Amino acid sequence: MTSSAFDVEAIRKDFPILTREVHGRPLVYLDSANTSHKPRAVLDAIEDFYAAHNSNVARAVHTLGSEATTLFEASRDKVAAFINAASREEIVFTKNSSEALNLIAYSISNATTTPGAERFRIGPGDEIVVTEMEHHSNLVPWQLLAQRTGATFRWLPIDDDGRLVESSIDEIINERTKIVSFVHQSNALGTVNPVARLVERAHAVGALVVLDASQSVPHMPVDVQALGIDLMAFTGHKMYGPTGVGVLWGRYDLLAEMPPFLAGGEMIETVDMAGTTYALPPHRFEAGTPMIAEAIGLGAAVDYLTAIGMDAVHDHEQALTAYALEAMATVPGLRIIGPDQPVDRGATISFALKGVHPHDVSQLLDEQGIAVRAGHHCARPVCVRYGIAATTRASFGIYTTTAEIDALVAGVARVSEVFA
Amino acid sequence: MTSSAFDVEAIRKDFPILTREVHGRPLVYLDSANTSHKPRAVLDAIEDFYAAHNSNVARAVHTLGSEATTLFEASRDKVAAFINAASREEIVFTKNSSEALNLIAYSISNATTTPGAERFRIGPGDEIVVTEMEHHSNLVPWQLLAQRTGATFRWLPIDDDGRLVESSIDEIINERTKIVSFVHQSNALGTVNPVARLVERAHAVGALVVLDASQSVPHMPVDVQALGIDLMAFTGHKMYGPTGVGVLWGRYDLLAEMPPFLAGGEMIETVDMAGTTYALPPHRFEAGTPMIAEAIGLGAAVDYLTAIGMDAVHDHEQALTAYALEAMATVPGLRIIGPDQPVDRGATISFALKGVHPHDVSQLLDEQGIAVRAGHHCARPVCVRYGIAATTRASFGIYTTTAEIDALVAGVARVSEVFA
Amino acid sequence: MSGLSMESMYQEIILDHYKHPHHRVLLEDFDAEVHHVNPTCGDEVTLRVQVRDGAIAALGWQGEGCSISQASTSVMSDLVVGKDIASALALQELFLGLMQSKGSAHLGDEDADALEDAVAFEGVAKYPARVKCALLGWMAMKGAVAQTEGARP
Amino acid sequence: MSGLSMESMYQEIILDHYKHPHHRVLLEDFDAEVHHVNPTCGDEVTLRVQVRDGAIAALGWQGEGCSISQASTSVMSDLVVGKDIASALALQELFLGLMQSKGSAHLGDEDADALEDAVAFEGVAKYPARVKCALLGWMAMKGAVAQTEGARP
Ligand SMILES: Cc1ncc(COP(=O)(O)O)c(C=O)c1O
Ligand SMILES: Cc1ncc(COP(=O)(O)O)c(C=O)c1O
Repeated sequence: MTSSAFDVEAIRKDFPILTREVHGRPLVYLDSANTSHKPRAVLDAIEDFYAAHNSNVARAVHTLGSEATTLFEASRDKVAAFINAASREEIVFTKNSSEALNLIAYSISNATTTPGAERFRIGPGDEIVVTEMEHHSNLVPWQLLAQRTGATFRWLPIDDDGRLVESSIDEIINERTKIVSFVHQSNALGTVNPVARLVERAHAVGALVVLDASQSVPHMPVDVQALGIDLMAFTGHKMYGPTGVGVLWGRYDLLAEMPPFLAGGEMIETVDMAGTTYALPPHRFEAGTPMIAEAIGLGAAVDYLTAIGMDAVHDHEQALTAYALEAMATVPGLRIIGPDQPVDRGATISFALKGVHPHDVSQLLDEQGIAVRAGHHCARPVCVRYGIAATTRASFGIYTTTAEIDALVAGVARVSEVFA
Repeated sequence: MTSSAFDVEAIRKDFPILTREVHGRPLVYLDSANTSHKPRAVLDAIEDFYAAHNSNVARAVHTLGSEATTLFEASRDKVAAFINAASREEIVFTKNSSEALNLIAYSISNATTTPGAERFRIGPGDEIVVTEMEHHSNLVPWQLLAQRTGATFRWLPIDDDGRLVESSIDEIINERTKIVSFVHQSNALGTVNPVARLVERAHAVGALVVLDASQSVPHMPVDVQALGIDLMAFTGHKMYGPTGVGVLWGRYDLLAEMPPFLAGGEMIETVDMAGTTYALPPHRFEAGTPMIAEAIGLGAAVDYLTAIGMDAVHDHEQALTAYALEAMATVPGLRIIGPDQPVDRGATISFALKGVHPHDVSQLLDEQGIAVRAGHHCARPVCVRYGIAATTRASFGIYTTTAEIDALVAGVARVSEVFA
Repeated sequence: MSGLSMESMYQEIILDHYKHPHHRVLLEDFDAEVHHVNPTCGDEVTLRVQVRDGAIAALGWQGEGCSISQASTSVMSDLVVGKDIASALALQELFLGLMQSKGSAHLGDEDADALEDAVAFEGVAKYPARVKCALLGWMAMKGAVAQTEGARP
Repeated sequence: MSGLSMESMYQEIILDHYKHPHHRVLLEDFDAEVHHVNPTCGDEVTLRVQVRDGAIAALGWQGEGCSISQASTSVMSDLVVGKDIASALALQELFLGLMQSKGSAHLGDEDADALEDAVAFEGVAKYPARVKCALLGWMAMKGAVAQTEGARP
């Protein structure tokens, strides 16, 4: 099933929660796209910080302050290396992906009133393009940016298989387009989008490319320089790190010109009642006391993933995906929503079960110890597109086994029986 | 020294970090205004969440999801009770105080383009008032709001003792004032501002009152209804809770009318490519996956403080303040910056030492195991006001002892010797 | 029950009502109509009532959603049709209380008798995410009745 | 040293230079002037240089700030006055490397000899927050020299 170096049973032992029982059955956690569990190493990093080094960062010259700063900034180095950023200054810590995406959108509207930021100004006649498969966090911020600036909000449609409509790309992304923001791997469909194709078109018309990598960074090697994108968002809690921390990556020259978003302590150069100047990136975008323990925990998660190797992680999950798609195809009445072949798609599988509402599917699975998610997965336009209220979604991670997929398949069959 | 029920030695045992040594000396941590340490109960709450209940909130119907949601929402109840909010829906979790304050400022500028939010619109001719002693996090957001809207940014000056100039209040807060935002207890001076006086004047002219309670909520009973304010910000890491979590409190009727700020998952009612409607507060203001473990940790911190009792906490710290002001007055060349009497001031004491730069003071104290902060404390206009580049600041918390204050006084005397 | 445990939320009664819902037809002759949606999961119900002499003479509905929302609406219909409005609203209060109890309610015999089949939803109260589903039809009924009262004070 | 430990950042040499700074006077006759500020702590220095035949003929400064920034500027002045520009910049590089070593640098004898009193700042490298203080004067010198080069290529 999986690459020889990859030992899923050993990995499972690193995750304390996996010994849990639910309704008297061993937990089968298939909701990692929602949030992943945390290995012991991450919990220990947090505990060690609070119990031995706790202090605010950047602001203190005392020993604890300098230890805390060193640990915090080391996490920035780790994250930078993990996505192959050109420099550590390209890593901005946010509270989650959503903040990172909003940061970009607000910085752009702030350009309207910030001298020197003309290059980021958009207004009536300009267009912002997303896709029909976006998570609300990469959709509503752009709708609101359009509302603030008078720019037009547009989107690339998806086809019946859950892929972007290729023929729409050159039409929708055009000379008026200023920003193209899209999801790398869809959380609702599993689809992996053609980054190179979209980047090429966007850059050909002079638009900025923003990548929502919330669902790709935890599951495949992501190299921001190789991808050729301009800005990227991802989130700690889906990559085996803590809640409360996310990352904005941006090309340094862009970040250096972008106006500030949140204002406060540490993002300033000098403050005067008459006016303020701002620090260089990344600090310009990190107002107030940062999520110190959380960034340190994220650094530990990055170390953990790096030790396994992202290629091995990807191989493991691709194998799981192929296995699951094949097994699920055998369940009567089960229809995959999204690509049904293990090509250009990740280990997140949405489905419909004939005659049973997704909430009932997931609840009855839960009664069997199996955790999946039901709903629109914060990507309601996807459901609208397929004319359904919701889907049931099973999503896998580094600790997922084929035995768990077998349990899912048996569990779904059981659900059908109950509702027969 | 302290109220009989208050046992500082027992409290110290709850804080694992207090057994640390620095440069071979026991840690004397006098930097709690920068960030406080965390009791074992908070660390355990975080560990227990990740190791036994970890899941995303609100989005899942499975057992872990429902356990996580219950724990997370229980923290909202705890925080609401702690500040006597009229309802749990008045508590919005943010990443820190800075985000809470920016949230208000951006919601107000978003009102300009949000139908139905006319009541929050401000523009040229309108005035925003802060004080000269604000932390940058309650100063720069308003400067930027003024920049975005064309409103005028003004401030109440401070006098030589570190108090607001009373006679300026009625002049600076006037019919044009739309927002008055001020710090409850100054992080740079220790000053506790006259909330009732400012609220009365602000409300008389129809302005909204925002309170920056980052330095008061950890140290005294704070009752939002009794204070009569409209909105308030505070931060978890200064109140013995985790980093990465803060709180915006607002009167429900105000929150219900305020336009959204960050957009994304969970803050929506329904999303359509053509437009989006928003959830009711508090969820409207909580975009994306929240700081789940952090909010739960904050709930544990609130339980911890509630068990001690905020009156007892305040008594303890008032006693420490009186003790410290008296002891520090004996040090030759030491000048208190801020109120030098223990009246309407908190346990945060800034000072200057003749002939020694604050960075040298704090570094030499650190070499003796004593952690204090040196700098402008993110309130640079205060330093400008007093014509100094920086101050040294000692700040106390529930675990601070008079013996530690004695160590500080001896340590400062030693610093003077070295530089004599 | 196909081997589901006794503690399952999916009691036989619920599944029966889901598979064969009662009063699931839209009245032609009605005094008020409401349309309620649960935005978080998309469940919806359209409900019409006919009120005569202060009582619910007839009620019919159509809806889409999970078994809990559909079955609960069916059970609710059986319970309130023919009852005077005050009793119907009292039942609604009782059911609401049960749902908001987080699973810790202990129904007295009298209340349990009054709720009839609706008692089967007791298990739902333990799942905050599903409580709204169980309440959808009840809230719609309350809304529709309020509308008729507003129309004829 | 009033009982400070041997590992103290505050070596006697540093305190001496702080209390009695060298070259702390603004030249009347100069080729370039710079003003550098460390925004995080407010330390500042104004520095003027006079260059003759590719060498720093004279250098003077005024400043405000902590002992580290003031003493380091004083030590730097002693070191570079009279040196040719290339050697002065080489020393600056050497000092910069020492400061950025996070305390893990092991200076060779040759380098240690070249840095003279500046070796006393080795302990500062362990304190990231103070490194900028130690560098302030050195950066100002580098900036001023670059300005003179720009003027006479
Ligand atoms: C008075 C005051 N306001 C606001 C803040 C900002 O809090 P945070 O850094 O947690 O956003 C602080 C502390 O840094 C503070 O002392
Ligand atoms: C594709 C995608 N984008 C953005 C987000 C938002 O991430 P967060 O909730 O951590 O802000 C998520 C997950 O919730 C996601 O799956």
